[in-house]
Amino acid sequence: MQRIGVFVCHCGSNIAATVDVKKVAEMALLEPGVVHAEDYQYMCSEAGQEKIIEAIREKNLTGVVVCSCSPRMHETTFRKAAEKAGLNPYMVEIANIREHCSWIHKDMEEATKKAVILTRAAIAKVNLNTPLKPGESRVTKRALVIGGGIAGIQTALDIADAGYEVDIVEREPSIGGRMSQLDKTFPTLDCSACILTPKMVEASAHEKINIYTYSEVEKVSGFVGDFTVDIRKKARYVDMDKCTGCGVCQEKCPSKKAPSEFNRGLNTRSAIYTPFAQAIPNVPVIDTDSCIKFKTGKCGVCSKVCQAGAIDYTQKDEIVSQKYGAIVVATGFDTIKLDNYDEYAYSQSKDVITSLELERIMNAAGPTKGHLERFSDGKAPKEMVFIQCVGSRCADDRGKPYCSKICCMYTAKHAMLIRDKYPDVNVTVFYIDVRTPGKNFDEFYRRAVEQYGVNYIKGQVGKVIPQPNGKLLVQGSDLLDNRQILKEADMVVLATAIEPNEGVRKIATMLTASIDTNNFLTEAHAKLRPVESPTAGIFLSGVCQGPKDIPETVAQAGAAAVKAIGLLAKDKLLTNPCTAQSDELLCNGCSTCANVCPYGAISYEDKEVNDHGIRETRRIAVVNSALCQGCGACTVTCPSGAMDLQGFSNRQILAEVDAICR
Amino acid sequence: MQELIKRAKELLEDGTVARVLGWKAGDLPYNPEPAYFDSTESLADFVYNGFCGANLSKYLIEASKLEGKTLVCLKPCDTYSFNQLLKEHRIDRDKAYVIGVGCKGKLDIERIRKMGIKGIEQISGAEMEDAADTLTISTIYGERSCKFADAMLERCHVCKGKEHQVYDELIGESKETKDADRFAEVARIEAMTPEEKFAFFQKELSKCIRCNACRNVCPACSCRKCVFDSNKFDSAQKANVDSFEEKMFHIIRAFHVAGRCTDCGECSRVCPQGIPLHLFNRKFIKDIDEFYGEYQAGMDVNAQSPLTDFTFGDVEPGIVGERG
Amino acid sequence: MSSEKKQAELIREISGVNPLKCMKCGKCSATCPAYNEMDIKPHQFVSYVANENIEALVQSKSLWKCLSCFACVERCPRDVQPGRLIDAARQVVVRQRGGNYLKADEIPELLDPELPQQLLVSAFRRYRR
Amino acid sequence: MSIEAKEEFRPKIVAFCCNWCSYAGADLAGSSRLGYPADVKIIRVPCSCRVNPMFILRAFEKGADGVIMCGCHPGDCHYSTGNYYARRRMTLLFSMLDYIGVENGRTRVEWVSAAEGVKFSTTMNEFVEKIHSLGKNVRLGDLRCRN
Repeated sequence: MQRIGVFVCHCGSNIAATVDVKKVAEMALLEPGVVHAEDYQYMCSEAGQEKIIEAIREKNLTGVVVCSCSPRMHETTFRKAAEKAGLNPYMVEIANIREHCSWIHKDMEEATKKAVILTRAAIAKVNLNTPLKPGESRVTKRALVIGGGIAGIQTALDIADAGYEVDIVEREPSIGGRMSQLDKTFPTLDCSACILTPKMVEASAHEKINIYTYSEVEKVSGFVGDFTVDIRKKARYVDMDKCTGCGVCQEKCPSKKAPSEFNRGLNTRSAIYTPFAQAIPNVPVIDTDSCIKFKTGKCGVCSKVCQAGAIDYTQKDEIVSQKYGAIVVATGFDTIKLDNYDEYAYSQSKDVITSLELERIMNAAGPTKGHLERFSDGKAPKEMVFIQCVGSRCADDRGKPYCSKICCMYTAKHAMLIRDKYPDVNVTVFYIDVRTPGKNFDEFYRRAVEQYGVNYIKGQVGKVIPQPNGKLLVQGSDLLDNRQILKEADMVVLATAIEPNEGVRKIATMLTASIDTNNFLTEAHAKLRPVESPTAGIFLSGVCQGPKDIPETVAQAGAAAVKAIGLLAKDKLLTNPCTAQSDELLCNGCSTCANVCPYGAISYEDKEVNDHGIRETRRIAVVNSALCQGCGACTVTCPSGAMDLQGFSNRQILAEVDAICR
Repeated sequence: MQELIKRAKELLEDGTVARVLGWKAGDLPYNPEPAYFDSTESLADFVYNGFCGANLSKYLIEASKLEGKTLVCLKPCDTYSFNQLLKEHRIDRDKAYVIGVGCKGKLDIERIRKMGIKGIEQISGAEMEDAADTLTISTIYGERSCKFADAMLERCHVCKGKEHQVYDELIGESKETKDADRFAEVARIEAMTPEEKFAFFQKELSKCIRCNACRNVCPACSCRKCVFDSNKFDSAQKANVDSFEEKMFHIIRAFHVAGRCTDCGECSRVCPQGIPLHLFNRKFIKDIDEFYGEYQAGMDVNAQSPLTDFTFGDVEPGIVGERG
Repeated sequence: MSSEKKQAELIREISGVNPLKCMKCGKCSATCPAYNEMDIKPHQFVSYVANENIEALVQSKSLWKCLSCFACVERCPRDVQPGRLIDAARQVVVRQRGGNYLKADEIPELLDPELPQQLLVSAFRRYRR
Repeated sequence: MSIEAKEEFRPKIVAFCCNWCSYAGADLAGSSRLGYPADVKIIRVPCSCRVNPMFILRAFEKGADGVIMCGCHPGDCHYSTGNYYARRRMTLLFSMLDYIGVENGRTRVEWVSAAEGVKFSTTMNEFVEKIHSLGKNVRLGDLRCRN
């Protein structure tokens, strides 16, 4: 049986003017377990708290009810006071007799009656309270960044600058990501490589940053502060330590027919390759699918020409296991496949290209050395047509329902650059809406129209028809002029929708991070916690969370870094003790609870239990209290009632219900 | 039945299975009961006929803990329960050898009795081999007969289909016996006035003697310890008078199995008081279908159960009042 | 309810189309082979129904110029399906005039060797139930 | 007043409020002095998804005349998804209660944000009024009749 003290606050006249506080204290004494009751002017004052402390000590109280203002106001105050007196702070409950009673009722008798009932409910609850202790877990002072694009690089740099070790895992042979494929960036038109490359170098040179390229996350276990991650370092067949990056192997490699991933398949590369000249690390990899040595066993040219002796055909994949306190996902995006959009003739004509392909064409290091030309016949185009929203804003399953956000701006950029470099080329943009919310964005778009004479037509293109003369007939409509347009073009550029990179769902599953139907990772709160995953210790950086341009990506990368740093700066994590707990004797192991847990806090173990003498191994739900936030979704979904929430247990809430309805 | 026994013998002999879970004859011609057979000799008692309504999937929870595989005979509708139990990790697929047995509808002795047929000594036409649509019943008062379909269990009139959802092999033909609308009775009650509804359920629930047969037979009620037996909700069985669960037992039970109930109809079949308990479960199923899209528990092991799932645009609880 | 409102509702009901889903991209008009013959263009059809401006719609020439080729239905990114709206508007007119669907067994009699195949195909698309 | 005069019906109403939105909304109603009848008593839960249908049935069984559950607006849940599960559970529970003939006005779900003190107060006023019009809860207290 508890020994409960009840403390009724007058709150000056805030409570005492409408509630007979003496009566409340008097009635409280009649409740089971109550051994002490008093009232006081201001319970939250020093003197008031002292009264509570004194009573706890003198009367050996095991539980306290304070009848006062909202627990949202002073619960912490009174819990701290109780702690001072040596009582577990979670043995204190508040009866809210101000906001929920004295302030909203006028009749003294009525308000007093209600206050008595609210107090009774709090007493009933405290009778079932148990001392709770926040758990502690340690924090490994190291962060993992998954993805080595601009988002991952920026996040890693910011975390490393704060003094913490960071590992970047990048799937491709080099870091750099999508941004390294871009030619110029809007709205300033500075060269992408010029601003990205220094950052890549900085990251690789940073003493706190360790980069795993050509590597993938294989397995994740653990939880916030204490993750263990297995990283698969794919065999490069080139020794990272020996290679000098001279490039002779790539030059001499006789197999040069593999489509270049970096140039979006517009040209080819050798079987041993670095994706691009400024690659970091500047160490090639061998693509075994196109390498003659791997396919036939004969060749070995690269090995012969390598003066450093870095080629090693026997290399194997390697698994590195590492501990991390925080993980940042920065897996980025790709453009969607256009298989569902036959009407734009992408697969029928080489002169219909995506915007990302155009970036490579415009780039001096690209397949055409920066010359704008048709891939069908190498001729310079005279009429260029850009089609917006290809696969974006699409309600059916052919495309994506969202706006890809960056296309309006990069199309204005492309149009402007083409008009600038080739003033004789006519550029027409078919758009549905032009969306330019960003600093200097609309000005940029207007410049394309007003200074560069880009022809914007409101209306989506219905069809692109390759003509026998090699031209492309674009059938569109001008909604403002109300006329249908048939336009002959030399090249058509599709502003293709972007989607999260392939494989992100697998990563999200490993991390138990939630992910939406479009494969974007879900944030913990759409407005207030936009760079955190609901899963503690997982942070989001860049397009993996939603479409973004470079400045936004960098801003979010910094924000994610700060959140990660905030976590890494702690030595220990104190966990909320009001977490769910599974009773192993009642648990069926049915997995229903894990399905509703937003934090991935529930796992299942085969555990030997002793159920009244019967020893057997059972599948049991186990709650990781470092991850559980205490929402209670699992407790209701559990059919056997094995799950219960500490601090808000079934019996406690039922006791409150009973006390109110009595 | 002979083919089934032959195959069971083979599997027992070659060691594929350690035991057979099926039915053996009861003390009356119409009450075969679930039984284990662990030797080829014991299979002499094996029966499978129109009265073998019992859904054996729940027994596999215990059988999964035993050494070796258990051969289990499952009718098409039982396989939904099997899948649901698999989904909930209550049974081990590797410990079961599922023979999908043919089913042409199962019989309800109460229906036969209601036709005024008493003193039953022998029933023919209930064997699964013949496609007889008439039952011939010899009673102490002479020979009587009735249509097979008229003697079928309610659930067979709303049969989910003759396809087994999971099996290792199939033996015997199945027949779809659906000739009624599954939700007709629920819709009829929904259309009543609140007073009529209340009167209907009060009358039905008043018959309840809390024998727990419904709970014990239900494959979804597979908790190690039921909340009504645990002290977690202050709801352990106290006196059977005026306790909370007494009144709410069936509502809470239906809620606990909502989204998991395959509508196998065992609760109604075993209720000694004849309470149409399936009407609770079916109401939830109807609502789930209407509100969240059609869902059949036990059909797809990987499907998300409607109560552990949501969409942003789900209906608000207020719809209950608006729907009128 | 005004008669226009009623008719708009009828068109929505017959077609199963929600015109509010339209994002006014104009792909339907861009793709329409009969565009030049029409006085009210396919994308306008959607806004006419959305604005319940039905009288003008049923008077329009476009109603009978639409080939029911369903290119607009096929390509509409928002699943608005303007072709179904036009079809529904046509049905509203036909119903008002007391007309009815063709029966399959009436068709052989109506066949003419000169009849373009396309017409038959679109008749089936239009009138299949 | 004579002794036989009928005592005024004072309903017992239990309100489950989630800690983050609705409980704060009730606090705001208080600090804005927006009154509602004293018949409403609030129980604080961490999230609407903590409300077990058994709690609601228990309240009715113990003599409550109405039970209302308030949570964050869909999309605003502190725990991201809790109220979506709660919404499905309550929809099905209320539908079941309606099915067995219990007046559905006795149960209600309302989404009240921390800023909606006014909504909290009007909701409670409306709800109490509704319960007054329905009168004492007899049916849920005694579903099983023992003739």
